[in-house]
Amino acid sequence: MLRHTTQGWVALVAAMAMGCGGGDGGDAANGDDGGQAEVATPAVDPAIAATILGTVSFEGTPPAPSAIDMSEEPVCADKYTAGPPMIQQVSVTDGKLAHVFVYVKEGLGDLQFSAPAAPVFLDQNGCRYHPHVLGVQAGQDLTIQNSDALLHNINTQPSVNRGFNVSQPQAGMESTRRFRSAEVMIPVKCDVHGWMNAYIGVLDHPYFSVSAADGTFSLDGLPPGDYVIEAWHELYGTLTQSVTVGEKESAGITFLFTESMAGSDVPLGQPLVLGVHDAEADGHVGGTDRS
Amino acid sequence: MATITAEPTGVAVVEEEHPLPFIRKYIFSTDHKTIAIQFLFTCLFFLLVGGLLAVMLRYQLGYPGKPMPGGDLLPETMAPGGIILPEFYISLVTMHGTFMVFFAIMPLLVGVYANYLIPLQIGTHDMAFPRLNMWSYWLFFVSGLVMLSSFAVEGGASVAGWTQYAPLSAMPEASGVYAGQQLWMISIAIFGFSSLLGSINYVTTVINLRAPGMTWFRLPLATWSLFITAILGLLAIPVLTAAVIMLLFDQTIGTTFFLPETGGQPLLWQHLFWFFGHPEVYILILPAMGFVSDIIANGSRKPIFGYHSMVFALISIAFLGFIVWGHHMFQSGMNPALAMSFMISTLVIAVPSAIKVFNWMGTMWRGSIQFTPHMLFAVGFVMLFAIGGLSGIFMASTPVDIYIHDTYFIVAHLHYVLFGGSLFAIFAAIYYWFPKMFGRMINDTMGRIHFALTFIFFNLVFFPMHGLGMGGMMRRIYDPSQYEHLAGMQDTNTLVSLSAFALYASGLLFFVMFFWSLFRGKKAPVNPWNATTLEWQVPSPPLHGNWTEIPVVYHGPYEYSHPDMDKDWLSQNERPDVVSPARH
Amino acid sequence: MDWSFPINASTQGIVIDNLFWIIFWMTAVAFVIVEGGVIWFMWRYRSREGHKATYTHGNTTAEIIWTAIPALAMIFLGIYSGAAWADIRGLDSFPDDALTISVVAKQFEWNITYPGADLVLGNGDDFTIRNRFEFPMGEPVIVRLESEDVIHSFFIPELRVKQDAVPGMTIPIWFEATQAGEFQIACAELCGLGHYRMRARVVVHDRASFDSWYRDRSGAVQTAAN
Amino acid sequence: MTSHAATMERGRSPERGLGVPTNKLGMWIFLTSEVMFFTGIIGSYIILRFGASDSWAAPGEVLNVTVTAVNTFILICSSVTMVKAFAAIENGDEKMLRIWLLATAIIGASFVGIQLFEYSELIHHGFLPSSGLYGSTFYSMTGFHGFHVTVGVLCILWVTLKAFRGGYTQENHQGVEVIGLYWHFVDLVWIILFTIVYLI
Repeated sequence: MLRHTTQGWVALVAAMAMGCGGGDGGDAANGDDGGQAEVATPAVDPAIAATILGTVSFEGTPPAPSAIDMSEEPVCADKYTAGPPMIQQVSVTDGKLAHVFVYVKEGLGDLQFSAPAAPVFLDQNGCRYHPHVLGVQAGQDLTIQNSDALLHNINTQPSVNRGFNVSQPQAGMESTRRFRSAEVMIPVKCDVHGWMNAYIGVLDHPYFSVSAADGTFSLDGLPPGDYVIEAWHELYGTLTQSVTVGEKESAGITFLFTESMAGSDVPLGQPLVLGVHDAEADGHVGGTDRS
Repeated sequence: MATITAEPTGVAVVEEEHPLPFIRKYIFSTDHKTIAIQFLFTCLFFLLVGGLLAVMLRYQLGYPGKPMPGGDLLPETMAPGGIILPEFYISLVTMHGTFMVFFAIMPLLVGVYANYLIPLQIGTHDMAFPRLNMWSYWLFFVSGLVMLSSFAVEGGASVAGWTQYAPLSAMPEASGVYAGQQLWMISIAIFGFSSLLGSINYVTTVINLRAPGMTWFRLPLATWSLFITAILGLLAIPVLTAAVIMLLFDQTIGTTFFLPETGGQPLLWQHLFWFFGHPEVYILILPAMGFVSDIIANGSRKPIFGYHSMVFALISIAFLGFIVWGHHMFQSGMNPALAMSFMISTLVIAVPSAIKVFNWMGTMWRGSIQFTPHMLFAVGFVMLFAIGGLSGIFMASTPVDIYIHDTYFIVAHLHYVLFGGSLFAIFAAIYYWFPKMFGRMINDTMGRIHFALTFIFFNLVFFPMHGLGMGGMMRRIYDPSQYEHLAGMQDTNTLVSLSAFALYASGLLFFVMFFWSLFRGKKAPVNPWNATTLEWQVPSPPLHGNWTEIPVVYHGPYEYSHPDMDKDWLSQNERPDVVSPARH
Repeated sequence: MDWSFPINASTQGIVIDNLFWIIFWMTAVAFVIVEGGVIWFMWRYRSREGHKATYTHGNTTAEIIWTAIPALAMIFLGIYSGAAWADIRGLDSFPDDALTISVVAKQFEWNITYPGADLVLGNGDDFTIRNRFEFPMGEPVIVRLESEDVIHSFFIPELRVKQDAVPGMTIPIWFEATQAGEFQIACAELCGLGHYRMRARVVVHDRASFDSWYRDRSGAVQTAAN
Repeated sequence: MTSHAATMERGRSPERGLGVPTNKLGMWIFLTSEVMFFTGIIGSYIILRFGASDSWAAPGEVLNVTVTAVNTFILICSSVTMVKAFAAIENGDEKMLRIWLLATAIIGASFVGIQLFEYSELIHHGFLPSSGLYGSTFYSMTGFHGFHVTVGVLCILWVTLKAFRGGYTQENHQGVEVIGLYWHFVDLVWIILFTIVYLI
């Protein structure tokens, strides 16, 4: 009985609360600022579009993975039935290197690309980020999901964009954010679980890819032309190659990282000026969006 | 003229109103009474806001991780699907403290009643600097809006706690809050200036504008306490203003006062903050003590017991208040020897506080106690303040503080002092002076119901918190169930939360009653409580300028139940040739 | 509802708990006098027809009494607490040859650094474990507390230990556990959104099991270094 | 007490209390508050400097003591002119009041000007508020003081304007006295700041 009435009060009070609170904060939230507009898509005629396919290889011995002690987080630890999860900064399979971010660094001229409507997902599962390295287009939605029934916070530390640090205390929570300007790469960490990290590459064009477990990547739908392609790895730094593709051509390239490159300069938070769309970058350096 | 008469003498005659345009009369008014009423409405609004924040944070603690009813109306960055996020939770905690301390309790005590009472109780026309007084209100208003607006900026409102401990408050990359944090500091800097203008006014007015015969020891204790409070504010708040500006510089122009990388000292912030903060605690309680003294004397129909020791206790509390700030920092890494000296000064301050409590009891002893709402709230103040004072002794003792520091024991203590103490006194003051301010009466029965609900639910909310604190529940945590030693406490937390909702609801009841009485209450006579102090000698509400003729004061402030008189009160300005002089 | 302290597992906890209960009983007496007095007066001296209050401005004797009694009580408490504080936190209370462990707090984890095989911090064989604090019972342990980012507070309820970790400072504290068991470190100072979950495991061993654990760990580090 | 009160006349002007005119008392009270403000800042400076004395350059190494010494002298001069202004109106000399007030305002403004010049030189040489604790404290302390001087100059200009309109007489010149109090206070603070920031 008591419980009943009191819950009535709860509802009443909370309803009033919301009446006010909503008014205060309404502006702050609401993921999108609608007008992140449909810039006219430049016609990259699919009929003539080219493709760059490639592989990332590795020579030498990668650092030994070390076990993550998740004993204080049974929610996560229980998801690893086949032995403890490992910290794998370098993931090499049969001489092929995964988690390498490959993207067109130069050569697109002043082409402009609108952000795709579909979001990119970053999942937190088993106290790990999935994927570990990902790319997103400036202005595109990045949806971060929590599949663990515990607190994660997503602390991004960009230099060019405005960072965010949000938390997801429960499983099934989602937050959607955007980065406004191109930046390679933005580190992401969870302060609750010190071992969790991920890297996000933000570009203002769609020509990027992350090498898969077998080291392969592909950049599709490119207009024919001369390009500088860069491959970025969190431990071994960057490699670049120039490549020329003609109409409907498919070029193959290979990047080779070696053990000795460990500790070389790993660029983080580099603003990229590709082409001429500085107007936006000038005005909004440091804004994700108002979310 | 030899007979004793109830006719007040030397009373103000109705003054001709100069017609003032609406905007000068009600908006940019320089009349201390209008300004007081402006403060009252603004502060009551912020009180509602602060309470609402508390209700939300108690929802999370009572039902951790459950969607709050209506919470889905909040933006996704605060409560996605109605589930309060940890960062929003600490923002709630921070802003609840900030609004209650700076924008509700303190201005309710000082902004409202120092403004309203000082000129009336000392018998003068207005404040010494009426225009500064107006600025004081409008700066306060702006600072409140700035603070409120910080909810609406990207990243939300400050999350560093109302104490804004650096470096969390100075490192947006650690807190995730950018603009909200800066707005907090800007708001408090403006607030500091507003409060400075007010304090200059109150101090000057009391020193220079007392009516003839209103000697220092004939001042009502309300005015005494407001005077001492104004001095405290004058000396303490500039230090906060300086500190807040330094903190703002740390965030914006790259200084490093409180950032350790280049030798800045986080503890310096704590020293500066608490050098302000502890006098601030007394700013929040001394006026309450003053109001309660006036009201208990009136409600017991007795002179206040030990008037002089009450005054000296006020002064010594204020003085000691400046040398005890370190007791907030026993576990902060301060030198342990320093902690020892702060412990001693802190224990010393318990003595004048005890004197005051016993003197109030002495006033009630052999009195003729009336059960009016204001008297009930005043007595409630004594009972709850006593609990808050006693629980303070635990944390004054440095070894015990090791354990209870930053637990709910502290939360219980500070709410017993600030809610059970200050806010109860504010309610008492509102009931007591409402007829004077608005010329209407509040229904006694409704007031008693409000008191009973508030008293019961207050204790249900805050008494169990002592237990939570003993169990080791830390302050400002979002979800206690994360800890083994707190696992068994959810029931208590739920009880506390339910009571908190009921407490808020009884507060809403008060608001309904307040506004109803404002328009529909019975017309109030000049002196409905048969009180002795000067404000009860002018019409309800008093006219612009208060007095046409400045009264002459012949008596102390609490001449109740004089044995030579039939009526049981003797106004301060009743002529000695009309009544026999008081032995005071 | 559980309104009591968690179990006490340290030597300083005995002192703290004793002092708490001494203050409790002192304040309980004052509580009864004040609350009882107020309620009694409310009833006894309630306003009645034809009854007039006593006209008095005070009584010096009474006031001296109720000034002196709290003053004496506070003096007693000051002396008692001061002595206890000096024993727990005084700079000369620190044991000379205790195991010294470094605890570095950061958002939102505790990094515990053990001194390695040579039992001296900073000699290259130290090893660090995240969120796991293990030490032996029955002997004093010194913790050197630091913070990397903001202020945290190192709180182990069962050991009655609490000390802020302040960036830019190294703050030593010591304590001695009286019983083995598993507890938790909690953060007691608001440090950001993960404050409520900044916890770590505390394992208090008996001497033998600590030795074997420590040998495993420090040995492992040495092998890795070789 | 009672008898005293009883003999008091009713309706007398309420100016009593300490016997200090209300405006002047208000200014004194404001200045107490200002003392606490600067105590907070100077106290912080002392604590920070003791805590990290190696963050400070030797006197004269970064800051130009000579220029500031001259500037200090200038500010002290403005206090003298302020005293002169007050003395003039005490003697009922409204003309000299205007001249001395104007002189005070001009000298005060030139103090601010020289300080701004000093800032721009220092910033040009790479000494910024973000240059460690030395920069933080230097700019904050001198900046807060400079702000006070600027406000003072504005107030003096206001008083001067009123003086030109004949607003002050031998009998009634509280405004001059009150602003004078503030100005001397600001001057005094500067002497302390100059000593601890530039000389020590």
